[in-house]
Formats: sequence, structure tokens, C-alpha cells
Amino acid sequence: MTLLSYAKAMNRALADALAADPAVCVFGEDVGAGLAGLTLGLQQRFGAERVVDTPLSEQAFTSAGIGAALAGMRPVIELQIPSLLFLVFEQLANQAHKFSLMTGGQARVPLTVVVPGSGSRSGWAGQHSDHPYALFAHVGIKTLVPATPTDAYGLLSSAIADDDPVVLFAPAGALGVREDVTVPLAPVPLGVARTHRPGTDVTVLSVGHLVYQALAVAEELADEVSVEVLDPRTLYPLDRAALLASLGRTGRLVVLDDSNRFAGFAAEALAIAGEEGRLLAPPRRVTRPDGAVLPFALGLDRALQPDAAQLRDAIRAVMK
Amino acid sequence: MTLLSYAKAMNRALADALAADPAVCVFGEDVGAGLAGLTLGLQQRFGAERVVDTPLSEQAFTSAGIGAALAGMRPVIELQIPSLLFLVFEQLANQAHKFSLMTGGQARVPLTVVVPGSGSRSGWAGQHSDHPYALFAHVGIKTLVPATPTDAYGLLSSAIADDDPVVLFAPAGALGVREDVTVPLAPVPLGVARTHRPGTDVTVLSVGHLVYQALAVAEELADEVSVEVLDPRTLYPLDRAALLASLGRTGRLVVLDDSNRFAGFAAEALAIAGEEGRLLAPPRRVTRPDGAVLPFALGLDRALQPDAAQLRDAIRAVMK
Amino acid sequence: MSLPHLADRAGRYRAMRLIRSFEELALEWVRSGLIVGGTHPYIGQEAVAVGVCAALTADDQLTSTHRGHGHVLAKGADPGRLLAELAGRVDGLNRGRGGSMHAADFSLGILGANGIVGAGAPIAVGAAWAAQRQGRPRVVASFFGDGALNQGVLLEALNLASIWRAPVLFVCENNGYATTLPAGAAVGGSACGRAEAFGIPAETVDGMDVEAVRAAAQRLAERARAGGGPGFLECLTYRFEAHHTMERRFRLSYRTPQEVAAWRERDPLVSAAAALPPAEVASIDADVSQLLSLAAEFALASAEPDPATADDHLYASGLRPRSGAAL
Amino acid sequence: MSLPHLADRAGRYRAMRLIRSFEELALEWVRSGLIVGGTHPYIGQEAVAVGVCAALTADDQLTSTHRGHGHVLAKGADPGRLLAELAGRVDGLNRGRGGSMHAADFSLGILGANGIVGAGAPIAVGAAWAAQRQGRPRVVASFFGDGALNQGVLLEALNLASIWRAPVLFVCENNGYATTLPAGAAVGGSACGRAEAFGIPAETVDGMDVEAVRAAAQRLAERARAGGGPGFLECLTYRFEAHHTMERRFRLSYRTPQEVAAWRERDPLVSAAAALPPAEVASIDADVSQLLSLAAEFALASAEPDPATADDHLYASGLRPRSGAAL
Ligand SMILES: Cc1ncc(C[n+]2csc(CCOP(=O)(O)OP(=O)(O)O)c2C)c(N)n1
Ligand SMILES: Cc1ncc(C[n+]2csc(CCOP(=O)(O)OP(=O)(O)O)c2C)c(N)n1
Ligand SMILES: [Mg+2]
Ligand SMILES: [Mg+2]
Repeated sequence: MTLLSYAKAMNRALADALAADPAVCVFGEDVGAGLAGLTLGLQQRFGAERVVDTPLSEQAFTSAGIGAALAGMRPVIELQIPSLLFLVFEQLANQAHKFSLMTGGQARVPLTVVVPGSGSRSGWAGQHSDHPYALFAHVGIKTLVPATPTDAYGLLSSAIADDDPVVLFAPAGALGVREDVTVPLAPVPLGVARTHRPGTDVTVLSVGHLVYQALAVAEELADEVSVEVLDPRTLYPLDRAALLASLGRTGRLVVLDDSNRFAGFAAEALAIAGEEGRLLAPPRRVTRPDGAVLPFALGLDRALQPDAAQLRDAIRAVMK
Repeated sequence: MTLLSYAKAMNRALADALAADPAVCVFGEDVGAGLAGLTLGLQQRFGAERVVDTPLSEQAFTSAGIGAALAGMRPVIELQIPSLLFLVFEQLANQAHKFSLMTGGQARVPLTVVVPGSGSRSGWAGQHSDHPYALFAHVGIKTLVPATPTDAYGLLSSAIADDDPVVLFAPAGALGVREDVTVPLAPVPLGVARTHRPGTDVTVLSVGHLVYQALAVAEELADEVSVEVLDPRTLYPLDRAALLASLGRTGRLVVLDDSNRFAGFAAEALAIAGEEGRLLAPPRRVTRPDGAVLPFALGLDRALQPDAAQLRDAIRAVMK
Repeated sequence: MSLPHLADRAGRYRAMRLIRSFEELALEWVRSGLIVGGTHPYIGQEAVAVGVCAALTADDQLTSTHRGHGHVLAKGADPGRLLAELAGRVDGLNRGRGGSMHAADFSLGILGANGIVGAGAPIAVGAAWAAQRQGRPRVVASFFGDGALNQGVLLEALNLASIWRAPVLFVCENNGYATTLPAGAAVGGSACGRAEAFGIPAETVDGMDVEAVRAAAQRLAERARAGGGPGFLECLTYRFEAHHTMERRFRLSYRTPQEVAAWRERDPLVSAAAALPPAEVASIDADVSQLLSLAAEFALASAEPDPATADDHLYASGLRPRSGAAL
Repeated sequence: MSLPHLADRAGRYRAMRLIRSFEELALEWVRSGLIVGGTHPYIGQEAVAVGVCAALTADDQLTSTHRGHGHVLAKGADPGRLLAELAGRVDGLNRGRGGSMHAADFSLGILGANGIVGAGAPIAVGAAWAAQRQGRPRVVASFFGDGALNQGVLLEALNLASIWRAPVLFVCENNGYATTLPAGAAVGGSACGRAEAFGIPAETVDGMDVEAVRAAAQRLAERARAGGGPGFLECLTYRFEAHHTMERRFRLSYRTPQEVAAWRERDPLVSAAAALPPAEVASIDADVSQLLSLAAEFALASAEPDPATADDHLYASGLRPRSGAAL
């Protein structure tokens, strides 16, 4: 039995990509030391010219990644904090994402941005605890949130191979997960959801580390209700077919989503269900509050994130 | 009869605020010349120390606005292009929005950011044609999109008086609108929607300049269907009560929203309707496509924005 | 080997004349409505684009600005395809998707005009970094205005280029104004002082003298190509026209008529022409005029894109976005 | 009038000792789990915070960094309330909402630590600009590290302060590293050279010598207060501990033990103590130790916030956000 951790799986995906393609390179802060795990040992193995320690100039090095991508490279950018995505929003949403269309298809920007440790890290407070995946999905940048080590490996591999910019969120709440890997690690295609547990009464669409919460609650309520746990894996482009197929089986929807509620991922899932699904009961969202800023004190931090009790309530509400 | 233009109404709101409160000040590019209309004549009237022409340093002058706000001022920031909001996303979402909670209520940031000319300006292409209001609503920053001159006056006045950061989008498609103003101009409270036309069959929730498209189509279809045209005015915090009350009357919903579809404003409206409304038919969205980048050529630019034909189809679809 | 069409004085004069006449034609097309949305005219600054590009090879690359027609033409883009782009036609450089502010020709190393001030500089640094890695003797020129000197990302880019010794030629076109704001009121210190503070050798040249620009650009480009790291060139220049064609609608007083007239006296085309036999100038002018007639014909003959293709090319991978229409 | 508690050498030594002992206590609390999430220890850099704050008045303001405890304490914040904040208690400076990286006391002009490198500098410029407008003789000090020298927004802020002649004292704590990256590998040119390039007078001082820091800060602050515009002070210093307490978990080799030991030889507390009578030092140390016992007691006695109040203060206007629970 090989227990593979989530962090190690990402590290291995990056190592495999660096080994397979000389165009792959890495920019980020402290990537030589591998502080975030993602790049551990890779500078030693592939050299400081391919795994590049950058100054604290996120905007310029993200843009440099775009320039390198335009010149044929496949840069991977590591950002140490989820909110650094706000800092480079211009570079990602206004430059990387738009180059292909604006140039009439002359240019491609195969750039992968990875945030190892998104969402709350417990005790890092307001500016280090965001989970802003919905922003990228809204803008139209491919947005990935792997929940398991094998998905982390597979989605990061596919992101690096993709010809468009991709942002991958590795939730802090999943980084420590270990998985018994039985089959060889392999790419996971973008845009394909995964059913973690089949069920017939309620679809719980759950994102990232919350998949584990969904599975635990599903198990706990197993005598009472049959819960299908669906993991979109790719938030954008979303596997609408999988969502609608699941709703076709269950007719009920709860979305479990660790981001702000208003116009978030859960809102989109409910909108799709409303437009295209045939629901037996009003759908429910379990999310952060509107406009959430996570306070420092642990009890307050936890109070603003979706929890198992809220999920139970939501499941029971749609079953009423 | 006094015909008041939208641009003039904003100019007047700003002038009145500057005259009434010495704490109000303006930062922006070319605000002395008043190129965008918002500040026309105001530097001459109030001085270059209160209406400040800034260098092209949006991040620093937006942050300086935050610093000035923390020191008791009420700065208004003008940004020349909607996508400059991407450039200052860190400053708005990670600093201005978070100061109050992170300091435990010690600090307030009464900062107003205005984009005169949001959305497509016809011929300005991909980087100048965004309508990213949903991003701010998701993050939890108060987000306003006035449709009419009196609302532009009233909402801008309220924004400047508000103790939190506010972003106000003045759609390019509405800037030329003129209104016959019969009552005195007055503040419009944040978070209160406006019914432009009552109806009993379908609620068309329409944002900004699209209110006019909704009214035109409602009139055109008047013999066929009774359309209620509802304008949220404030996207966040949204007047959920008004939306639900309207749905209580009509039981049918179409949202007309000039921003990207995925996890946009329309998605939130559909989610609320699904959770709390009692709908007689599946709701519909008329939006930009997912991940839209507006191409330059006018025909292409138009093809990616909501149009009257799409709205008619949507209304007929919910009536089926 | 430097670009053949800019190899001698005649070629450089020709390129400047082409840019000038192209821009005049574009102004007409804006007035007549053939170009929608307007342009940022390059008129007056021709010596900068041509002088710098004369120091580049075909394999070299550049990033441009909102005021980009001059750079794009100087590097060798087809005027017919550029004009078609400005008119939003399918045969435009960007298939009508980009327009004035995003004109690009990747086959010629033109990585694009950019609608965001300062945004091109770090892109140039990344492209230059990639060239280093790939072992190509390539230089990337990055054009920007005096206004861009106050954009954080450009300042970050200067530092990155410096510590990476990236083969970038930073070209600051100091035309004295960022829209209405005088550079003197906006820029603490000096352009070259900033570059030097990041460890980048910097020179100021007369941006109205194409030969002076070329000579300085050549020095810095060769140094960069030889592995000596980035260089910074400040070109003192002036735009003869409005910031943007839309400006004509306003009554603005940020520049005195005297100031404009004084700079017009220093028209870079006049001095470049003076160095050539008058007959050669006349023949070049006639040539260019004919070239532009053909360009206009080409652009007018090109179709407008089919609205059904509006989101073509959104994703390089071929992903098609969901439509915004109701189901 | 400068801050009374920093008016003489004894007061400054006392403040440095307070910071040192506070930080040692905080390290213990991190180890024991009383402080969740860890801290960025200020140990080794005390002379900078204290020397700079000694040049400030009670009405002056400051912006701080992720490594902010020293600044907050030097300006006069109550150690018990700071400790309570780090432990997430209701009596913390920020009512337990901010923690280490956002500690603030607006009543003392402490506009907050900040989790984003470089973010404090433009906020300081805006606060200083407002003071100018309001006719107050206020200076705003802005602390940041060598890593922040490469953040665009900080560079933009230098320019804004320069052209606005804003009364800002920029204080670069150059401790040689941004996490693991040596400043020498990250910063093209020099810190002072950058400031000067934006038109700001700049000095480098020994950041291990509180009196040297104070003297230089005084000069620049008084100049700024008199309307002479911003100043820039680079303080050469060193952090004796890890970048962040979490770093202890890694085996990192970016600094040699020899280098750390050499800097520890220059402990700013040792030299400051040497200038005082030993008995006075002993009595100050005892005082501080007692003060910290009381602070710890205060913090431990303070309650954890009620989870039901988790989104209190989100909006200054009192707007209550919609909950994230299902209906
Ligand atoms: C970051 C950014 N801010 C503002 C604008 C709007 N804008 C376009 S051009 C311009 C002035 C640019 O001045 P400069 O860099 O000197 O170039 P010039 O126009 O003189 O060629 C401004 C403010 C923009 N496009 N990008
Ligand atoms: C903009 C930004 N980038 C990255 C980080 C993560 N980070 C926190 S502290 C730090 C190093 C800062 O170095 P320096 O400015 O020299 O301050 P020091 O830690 O040495 O006091 C980094 C990279 C951050 N908080 N903000
Ligand atoms: Mg200029
Ligand atoms: Mg440092």
C-alpha cells in the first residue's frame, strides 16, 4: 500500500511535467526551498533556471509567465496566498485570458497558476483565508479545485498540458489528505466531474476539501437518506451534464461550497438546476456568508465556513 | 421641462457632495480636464487639492484613497476603464473591504469608486469593454449600477455618504440618457430596487442600461404578456424582498444582465428564486456568454451582448 | 541581421512616411466612420518606432502600446492588414478581433499593442527570459510612454529584467504628456534615473532624430544580445495630434498652440527627408501613397466578420463557451 | 513633542526590551498552542521600530507589516491587548478579529499591520496627504522590508509621495532576506538609489543601533513635518529567528549558522544596555518582566469571542450580511 499525500501528488505532477517537457518552468517565491510543498526538491533536480525563485513582484512575474508562454514555454506560477490572485487579477483576467481572442487566434497562453493552501489556514486571518475560485470561473478562466491526491495529480497534469490559462486551487483543508493509490497516477481531463458516492435522494455537489464533509454526512445519514456526493473537480468549464444527470436521479440539490454566497459557484449550480433540472424541492446552498472576511480567532473563522450541521440541515430541508 | 443627462446628473451629485462636505475629495486621471464627464468643471470650482489629477498609478492612488479615508476623508476614485478595477482588485477586495472587520470595528473606509462608461463602448475592444460588477458583489463590496439620471444622482450621493467602500458602475450604454426631472434630485438609499413598469405575468430583472431594453420589449409585447420590469439598482446588497415580492405577483423570472453568465448576477437572482420563490416555469437568463471577451468588430461586439430578440425569446419561453 | 527594410536611411525615411500617411488615412477613416472607436495617433513620434526597429532583427520581438500603429508598421506588418484590422474586417491582422489597441502579428514578433498602460513591459521580460532559456540571440523591445513610468508593474518589470539580465530594450517614448497630465507633474525624478536605480544602463536621445534613436538603440540592443542585460532608452518626442481621436470633441488647454507649433517645427520626417536627394524622397512618397491606396482597397474589400463567429478563438484549446441566450 | 516613553535612552532600551521579551513570550505561546497560526518574530530588529518611533509624536501615524509587533509596541500599544489579540481574545486590540498580521490601534495612530507585503506604503501616503489637507503637522511612518522594494504598489507610492510632497517617512527594514530569498539576488540597484530616483532623499543607517536610527529618523521626520516632503530610511538589520514560526518545521539552509551568529553578536539590546548603568538595566528588565506577566494574565483572562458574532464589524455602516447556512 502506497499512501500518497495531496501535497506530494502535486509535487509529483509538477516533477513529471518538468521531466517530460523542457518548455515547462516554474516561477514563484521560495520555490527553491519548496516551502509550500509543491516544488520541494525540484530546483535541485531541474535547476534554478527552470524552477525560478522570484522577487516579491507577483504582477511582473505573472506577466513574465504570460510573455514566456507567448514565446513557447509552459510556465507554472506558484502564489503563496490565495489573495495574491487579487493582486494579479489584471494579469490573469485582462491579459492571459484575453490574448487568444484579441489576437484572432494567433496567440496561446498555456499558463498554470497554483495556490497551494487556499481557503482558511486556521489562524492566518482575513487577508490569507480567501477562496476566490468563483471570480475566475465568472471571468472564464479554467478553474480547478481537486479534492483528492489522485485528482490533484491528474488535474495539475492536465492544467500544465492545456493551451489556455488555468488556475488551480489546492484547499488548505485537503493538503494533508492521504490516499491509498492502487492504479498509476494519470491525467484527469478538465471539465469532468466525479461521483464519490452514488445516491438516489439528494445530490450534494461539494467542492474541494468539503467533499470529505459531504461524504461523512452522507455516511452518517445513510439510514435516513441516500445521498449522492458529486465533486465538480473543474468548476469552469463545469460538467453540466454530470450535474443534470445526477439531478435526474435524485431530484434534489444541496451545494456545499466554501466561498462567498452571493454570485458564487453555488449560485451557478442552483441557476443551472433551475433552468434545466427538474427539482422535487427547492435547492439549498451551504456556503460562506455574503462578503465574508474570515476573522482571526479560530472559533470565528470556523463559524463562517460551511459545517456538517449546516449540511445536515440542508439535506433534511430538501427532503421535507 | 429640464432635461438632465445621466453624465450631468453624476457630475452634479459629485459637485453637491464636494460643496456639502470638506472631507469629500476626488482622485483620478485627467479629472481636471473632466474627460469622463464626471468631474467636468469641478477642479476649477473646488481646486486641484480637492480634485486631484493623479499619475497613472491606480494601485497607489486607490490605496492612498484608503489611507485618506482612514484619516477621515471621503475620497471618490474615478477609473477611466472598467478593467482598471482588475488592476486595483487587491486594494478594493483585500484592503478597503476588509479593514473594518479585521480591525474589530476600529476603522471605516468610506471610499467610492466610479467607472463612468462601463461595459461596451463600441469599438474599444476586449480590454475596455468589461462589465465586472458581479466580481464586487461576490466579494461583498457594495455594488451599484444606476440606470437613470435621477438614480445616478441619488445612488452616487448615497455612495459618497456611505461608511463602507462602494463601487458604482455607470454603463456606457446609459451615459447619454436624458430624463425630464420634475422633482428635486435626492439621495437614493442603497439596497432598494425600483419597479419601472408593473406587470403580472413575468418579472424581468434588468441591470443598468438594459432596463431600457426591458422596457422596450415589455411595451412591444404588451398585448401578449404583462411584463414587470424590475431594476435592482443596488446589486449588492440586493433587495431580495422586492425580487421575491415581484415573483409572488408574476411567478416567472427572466434576468437581463450584461455580464458574463457563469456565477454572475443573473445566477444569484435565479438561485434566490429557486430557494425562496415559487416559480410557475423554469427561470431564464439573458447574459453575455461564459467567459466573454468582447471582440473589436462592432458586429461581433454586439453579438456577445444581450439583445432584444434574446429577451423576447426568454419571455416567451417562461410563458410557455 | 537588422530588418532589411530599415537597413538604410531611405528605408527608414520610407517607414516613417508610411506611418505618417497611414495615420493620416486612419484619421480620415475615423472621421468617416469606417474606423469605429477611434485611435491614438502616432503622428510626430515616427522616428522612435523606426529608429528602434532599425536596431532589431526579424527574429526579435516587441511589445507595443495603445498608441501602437507606428511600432507595428515599423516592424514590418502589412499596412493593408493593419488597416483592415482597424476597420474590423476578417483580413485584419487579428481577424478583426483586436482593433487598434490589440494589433499584433506574431509571425513578425509583434506580440501586440496593449490597452493597459505598462502591461507590455513585463510580457517583454518574460519573452526575453524565454529566449535566453531557448538559447536564441533574440532581443525584445518594449515600447511605453512617460505615463507608464508610474505603473507599478512596469517598475517591477525593470527589476526583473535587471536581475535576470534579460535581453530587453525598454523604450520610453516621452512625449511630455499622459493624456492631459504633463510628465513633469507626474514623474518624480527622471526616466533614466529610475532605470539606473534598478541597475539598468539608460540613455536619453532626441526622439525626433531617427538616426540618433537608431544609433542608441543599436548600442543597447547589441549589448543585450551579447548577454549584457537590459537597456533603457528614453526618447524625447511629441505627439502632434490629440491623445485620442475622441479628444477632438473636447476643448482642452493642456498644451499651448505655441508648444505644439514649436514641436511641429522639429518634424522628424522633414529632417529625415533633408538627408536624402529630393527626387528619392518624392519617389518614396509616391510609392507609399500608392501602397496605401492598395492597402485601403484591400481593407475595404475585406468582409466584416460573421456575428456567429463572435466567440471564436476565445480558448486556444478549442473549448466553446456557453451562450448568453436563454435556453 | 516626541513620544514620552521613548524620550530618553532608558525609555528606548525599555521599549526594545519589551519587544524582545514580548516576542519571546509569543514564541512560547505559539509552541504551546495559545497562539494559533504562528507569528513573524521581530527579534533582532528592535532598534528600528524603537528608533523610528522615537522620532514620532503621539499624533503621528504608522503603517506596519506582517512582522509588526515591534512597530505596534514601540508606538505605545498595550502589550496585554496585543497579546490578547494574538491569542484571539475579545479584549485584543482588534477584538480578536485581526491577529498578528492585522494588529492595529487607531487611537494611537497605528493604522495596522498588513498581510500583504508593500500594501501599507500607499495607505501611509494617503493618510499623510489627508493630514496635509487638514493642516495637521503630522508625519506618517511606513515600515516595510527589503522584499517590499520589489512590489509595484510600493514603488508607485514612492512616486506619489514625492510629487505630493507628502509627509511620509518610508522605513525599509533591510534584514537581508525576503523569506528565503537574499536581498542581493532580488533587488537590482539599491534601496536608497530607488528612493532617490523618485526624488526622495534617502539615508542608510545601522539598524542595530537605536540611537543612529533615531537621529536619522528625526532628521527626515522633521523635514517632512516642515513641509519638505517625504524621506526614506534604510535600516540594515537582521532577524535572529525564523521568517515565520512555521519555518521551524523545515530544514532550510538559506542562512549559514555563522551568518546568524555574527549578527547575534551585534544584538541591539546589548549595545543599548551598555550605554546605561547596569542597575538601571536590571531594574528595567525586571519591570518589563512584570509588565509581561500582567499582560499574559490579562490575555488569558480575556474570553474567546462568541461565534455568533463572527461577522460583526464586516460593514462599518452596520449592514448585516446574509448567512451562509441553508434557509
Ligand atoms: C493602467 C491604465 N491606466 C489608464 C489608462 C487610460 N489611458 C490610456 S492611454 C493613457 C495615457 C498614457 O500616457 P503615456 O504612457 O505617456 O502614453 P501616450 O498616450 O503619451 O503615448 C491613459 C491614462 C490605461 N489604458 N491603462
Ligand atoms: C505581496 C505579497 N507577496 C507575498 C507574500 C508572502 N510573504 C509574506 S512575508 C514575505 C517576505 C517579506 O520579505 P520582506 O519584505 O523582506 O520582510 P521580512 O519578512 O524580511 O520582514 C512573503 C514572501 C505576501 N504576504 N504579500
Ligand atoms: Mg505620454
Ligand atoms: Mg526582509
